Amino acid sequence: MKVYLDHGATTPVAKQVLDAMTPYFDKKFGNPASLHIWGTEAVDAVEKSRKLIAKRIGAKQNEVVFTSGGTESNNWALKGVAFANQNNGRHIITQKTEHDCVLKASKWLETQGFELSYLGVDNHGLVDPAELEATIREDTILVSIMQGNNEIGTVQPMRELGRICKEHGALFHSDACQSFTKEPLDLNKDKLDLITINAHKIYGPKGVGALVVKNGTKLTPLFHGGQQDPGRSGTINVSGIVGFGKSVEIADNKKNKLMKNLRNYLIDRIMDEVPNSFLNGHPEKRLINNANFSFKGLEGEALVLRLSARGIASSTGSACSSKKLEPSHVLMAIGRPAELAHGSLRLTVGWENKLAEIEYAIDMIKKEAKWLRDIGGCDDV
Amino acid sequence: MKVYLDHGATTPVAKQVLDAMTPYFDKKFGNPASLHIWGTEAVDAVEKSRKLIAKRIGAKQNEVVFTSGGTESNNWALKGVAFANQNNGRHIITQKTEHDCVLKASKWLETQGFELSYLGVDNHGLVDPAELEATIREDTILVSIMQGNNEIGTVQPMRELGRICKEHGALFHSDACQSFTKEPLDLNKDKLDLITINAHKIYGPKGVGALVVKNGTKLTPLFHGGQQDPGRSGTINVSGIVGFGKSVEIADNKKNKLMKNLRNYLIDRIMDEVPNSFLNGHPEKRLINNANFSFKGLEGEALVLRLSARGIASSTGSACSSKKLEPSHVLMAIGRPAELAHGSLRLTVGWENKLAEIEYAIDMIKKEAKWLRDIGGCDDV
Amino acid sequence: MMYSKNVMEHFMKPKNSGTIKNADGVGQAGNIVCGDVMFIFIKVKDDVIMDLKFKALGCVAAIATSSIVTELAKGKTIDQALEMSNQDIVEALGGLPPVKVHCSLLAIDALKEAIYDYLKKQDREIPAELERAHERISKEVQGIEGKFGNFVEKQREFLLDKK
Amino acid sequence: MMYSKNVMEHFMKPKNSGTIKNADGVGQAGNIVCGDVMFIFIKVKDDVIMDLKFKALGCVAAIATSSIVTELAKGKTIDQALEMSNQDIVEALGGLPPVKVHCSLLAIDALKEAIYDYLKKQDREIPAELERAHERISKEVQGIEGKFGNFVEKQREFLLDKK
Ligand SMILES: Cc1ncc(COP(=O)(O)O)c(C=O)c1O
Ligand SMILES: Cc1ncc(COP(=O)(O)O)c(C=O)c1O
Repeated sequence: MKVYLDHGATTPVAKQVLDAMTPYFDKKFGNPASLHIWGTEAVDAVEKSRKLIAKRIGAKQNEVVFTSGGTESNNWALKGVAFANQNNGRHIITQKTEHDCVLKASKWLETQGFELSYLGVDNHGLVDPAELEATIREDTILVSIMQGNNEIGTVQPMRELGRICKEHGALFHSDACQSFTKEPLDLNKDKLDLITINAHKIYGPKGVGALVVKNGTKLTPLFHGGQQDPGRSGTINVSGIVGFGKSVEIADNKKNKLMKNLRNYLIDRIMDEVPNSFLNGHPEKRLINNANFSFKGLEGEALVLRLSARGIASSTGSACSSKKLEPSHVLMAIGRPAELAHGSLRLTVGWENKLAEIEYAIDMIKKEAKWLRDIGGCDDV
Repeated sequence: MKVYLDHGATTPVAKQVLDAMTPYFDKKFGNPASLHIWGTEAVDAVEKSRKLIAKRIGAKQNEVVFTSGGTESNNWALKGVAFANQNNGRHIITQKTEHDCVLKASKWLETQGFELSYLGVDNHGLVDPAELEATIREDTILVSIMQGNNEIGTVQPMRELGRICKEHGALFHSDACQSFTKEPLDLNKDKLDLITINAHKIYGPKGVGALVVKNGTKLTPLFHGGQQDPGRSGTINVSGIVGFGKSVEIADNKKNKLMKNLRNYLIDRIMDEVPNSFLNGHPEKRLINNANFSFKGLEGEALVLRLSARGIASSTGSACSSKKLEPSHVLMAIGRPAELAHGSLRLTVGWENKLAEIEYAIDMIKKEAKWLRDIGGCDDV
Repeated sequence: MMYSKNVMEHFMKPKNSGTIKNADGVGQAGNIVCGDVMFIFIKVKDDVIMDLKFKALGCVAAIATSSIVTELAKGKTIDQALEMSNQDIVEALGGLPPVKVHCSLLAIDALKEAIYDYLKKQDREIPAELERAHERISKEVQGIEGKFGNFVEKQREFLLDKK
Repeated sequence: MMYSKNVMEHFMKPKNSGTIKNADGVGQAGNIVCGDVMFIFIKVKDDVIMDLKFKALGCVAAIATSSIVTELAKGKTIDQALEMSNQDIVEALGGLPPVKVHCSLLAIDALKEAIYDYLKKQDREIPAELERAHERISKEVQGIEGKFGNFVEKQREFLLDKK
């Protein structure tokens, strides 16, 4: 049996999405910047997607700028705000469990004369609004807090955080790559100025994303050029954007409910049946498709590869840190000791998963966890 | 009849390319950063493409870094070299007919304390190596000269320019988006350190490109993060990269010859049969698929739209400047007076064009040029 | 599509293109550097503009705005025609892209210049506002011609010949 | 795939996993902070390592290198075993990803520690080099344990019980 439980890393492109994209490769292949009918046909398709996405996030159509994905959007948001607003201040606030791309962009900004504050999180991964309140200053130009954590799934109290940012006149950015279409988020209601989203976590293609930019926000381009999209240059990825639009269109509550049920079943059984297992992240305030466990006495990479040999896709830490040695920065931030931080397993379900698949995965996890604990000399832990 | 003669703006995705990509949307959809079999399958596909591309450009496999396209690669090359090498100097040389994204990135670097020199070109659009020699300095960290011009098709003397850069210890970058697979270019033989290429000009998908970076080149990332590709973060666009690789694989001399023949026929007949027409760019040193004319007494945008109504795709200036008012900066740089700079038409052929299509296009161009000159009161010019 | 359906119709099949022999007034606006030059020819009877023709070397919007301005002004009195604004043109065309709005100004300018020429020839008094407009418009045309050779000059000679 | 076929085989079906009751020597290397802890048990006869077993809590490479080191050392004399380098392990496995090369060092360390333990128990002289290695390795293990609680301590007790 093959069971894909790594939707937090990437999803398959849904059939409807692929069908929508296909004509834009070889039939309607025009460049939206072209004046002729091939070009205008492409513009129409792109604008249709832009509208769908804008609506879902409570933005105006011209506030959605397409990018090559979450990493570009996050880099652009941070660096773009920093460079454009440095006359108002050089202090930026983010938090410790952000995605690598936010943290590394932040570290780079530190080398460029910006001062960064990294808020801590509690044992469940939650940011404390009071800490933001205490950290935010006159010269804070930007606060960047992700909505849903990609490893442990914890969902932050966006509205409260947004309110504090507005009270202090700081721009508010959120990386919503994991939560978009899964958790409600509204540019205006949540007092956001910038939102990062992407397609490949929601059954759309890789290499497409957007930065939602509230009108009037000062932002230095990351890609200078012909400004094919307002503030962002580069030939527009028409088929990808059509796919992104369609992926948003098909994401609905029914699918979300499906994912949540599968995920709950998975958590319940693993916690019951695998001894010395711990759930990482918040028990309730978590992404509907995310389960993240620490198993004492084994190491995560080994478990992922044993499961892979059984046909099961899973991850430990975030996908992008799988080539590194350090234990997950997220698990360290929530105070897990190294032994537990190393032994983590993330399972992220999708709406195409079947209950039988989940059951097979649970059986294999029990078996392989036992095998690894045994070989590690920890079969009684 | 529908005739697409705007391959310089973008090309359709070739059937073989699309066939190669398709499985990577919904079957082999893994994230290369994942440890499990879905991930390793994706890695294999990406590395196969990387190898194909590296070979074509005379680079080592690990010198090809995938990006979202030419604009990203150009921005990264310029800004990345500037930020990483500013201790060696703050002088950068480029030239006046570069693509908008190089020019705008250069202009931005000027605001960041870098000094830019813009080399002129002769009436055919050629850079003079002697001018480079005279402009390059001790503190020149980078020289960026495109290989083939996107508007007028002029191909620069890369090897000579590269030799001068090396003699003066400056890094040498070339934007080869228009010329890749059409003109020979070799990272080592042409003494290059960085090369920008993309897929959507050679029958590959939009939203995929690469920056070829010679090992040892110091380069600040444009996308900070998990470094999924060395020096470049962001989930790797697997299907796009597979398509890019295939598009390079199918690009061959036979197709190039086909394009050149169609293009030559087109130039000969237009120059013969449309009065007061001028060829822009170099008569021989030009991209094999590019024809660019100035017609006295008419305006380019109007001609493009008249032709579009006849089912013909063409462009005036570059695609990305089609929403602007100024006459093409390239045509001004080669010394065309405004009246001719405004009246330009770029036709870029593809290997799928048929001779009958070209003939139809020629007929229509003659007809519509006459109509526009008549309505402009210039039917005798 | 950056242009409305209406713009495209006027561009593809312009109304009143051509010249008028022995026109009562001829006006020119625009310059070749911006890529747009327009001429408007008018025939006036009892203070009413009975007929108009245009020549326009320029972009889609230049041709469409020239076409619509001749339509809109036809049958208007001189005073009514002078009250027309570029907004009327933009509206009648169902909108213009922001970078092309200047074409609607040019079309109005060419019409004003034709009226100015007519009033001048009739030795009639020129309203102060029209005088100011004329100064501005003709300066725009001249300045450019000086700089960019005799192309427009030749075109004008050719057109005025044709009348 | 970041791991060679050979690594994956040793990972999926490790050789000599387990413990040896009444082992002649037991060695430990690595620590839980880096995620890898290895134990090697040896049985020695006439200065030849007759049997080895391992326990490894760690990543794919930790398990595979433990497995291969037990294979490679089996039948070697104490001196021959002490001459083994991590390069031998990397080669036998058909390569290791750069970030995982340290696992091959750990495996060699655990083997050295087992030999050290054996020589110590036999009251034999410890070569100077081995003594230095022992100091380094045990410091790595200790330092970590102090900092990260008693998990490894408990594991060791448990394993030594099992022998
Ligand atoms: C929370 C989060 N932010 C950013 C990213 C990066 O997005 P992309 O892979 O589209 O570059 C991801 C996923 O990889 C993510 O999960
Ligand atoms: C010469 C040149 N450079 C750069 C680009 C930009 O590449 P992309 O469209 O992939 O961003 C293009 C094409 O648009 C081009 O023709």
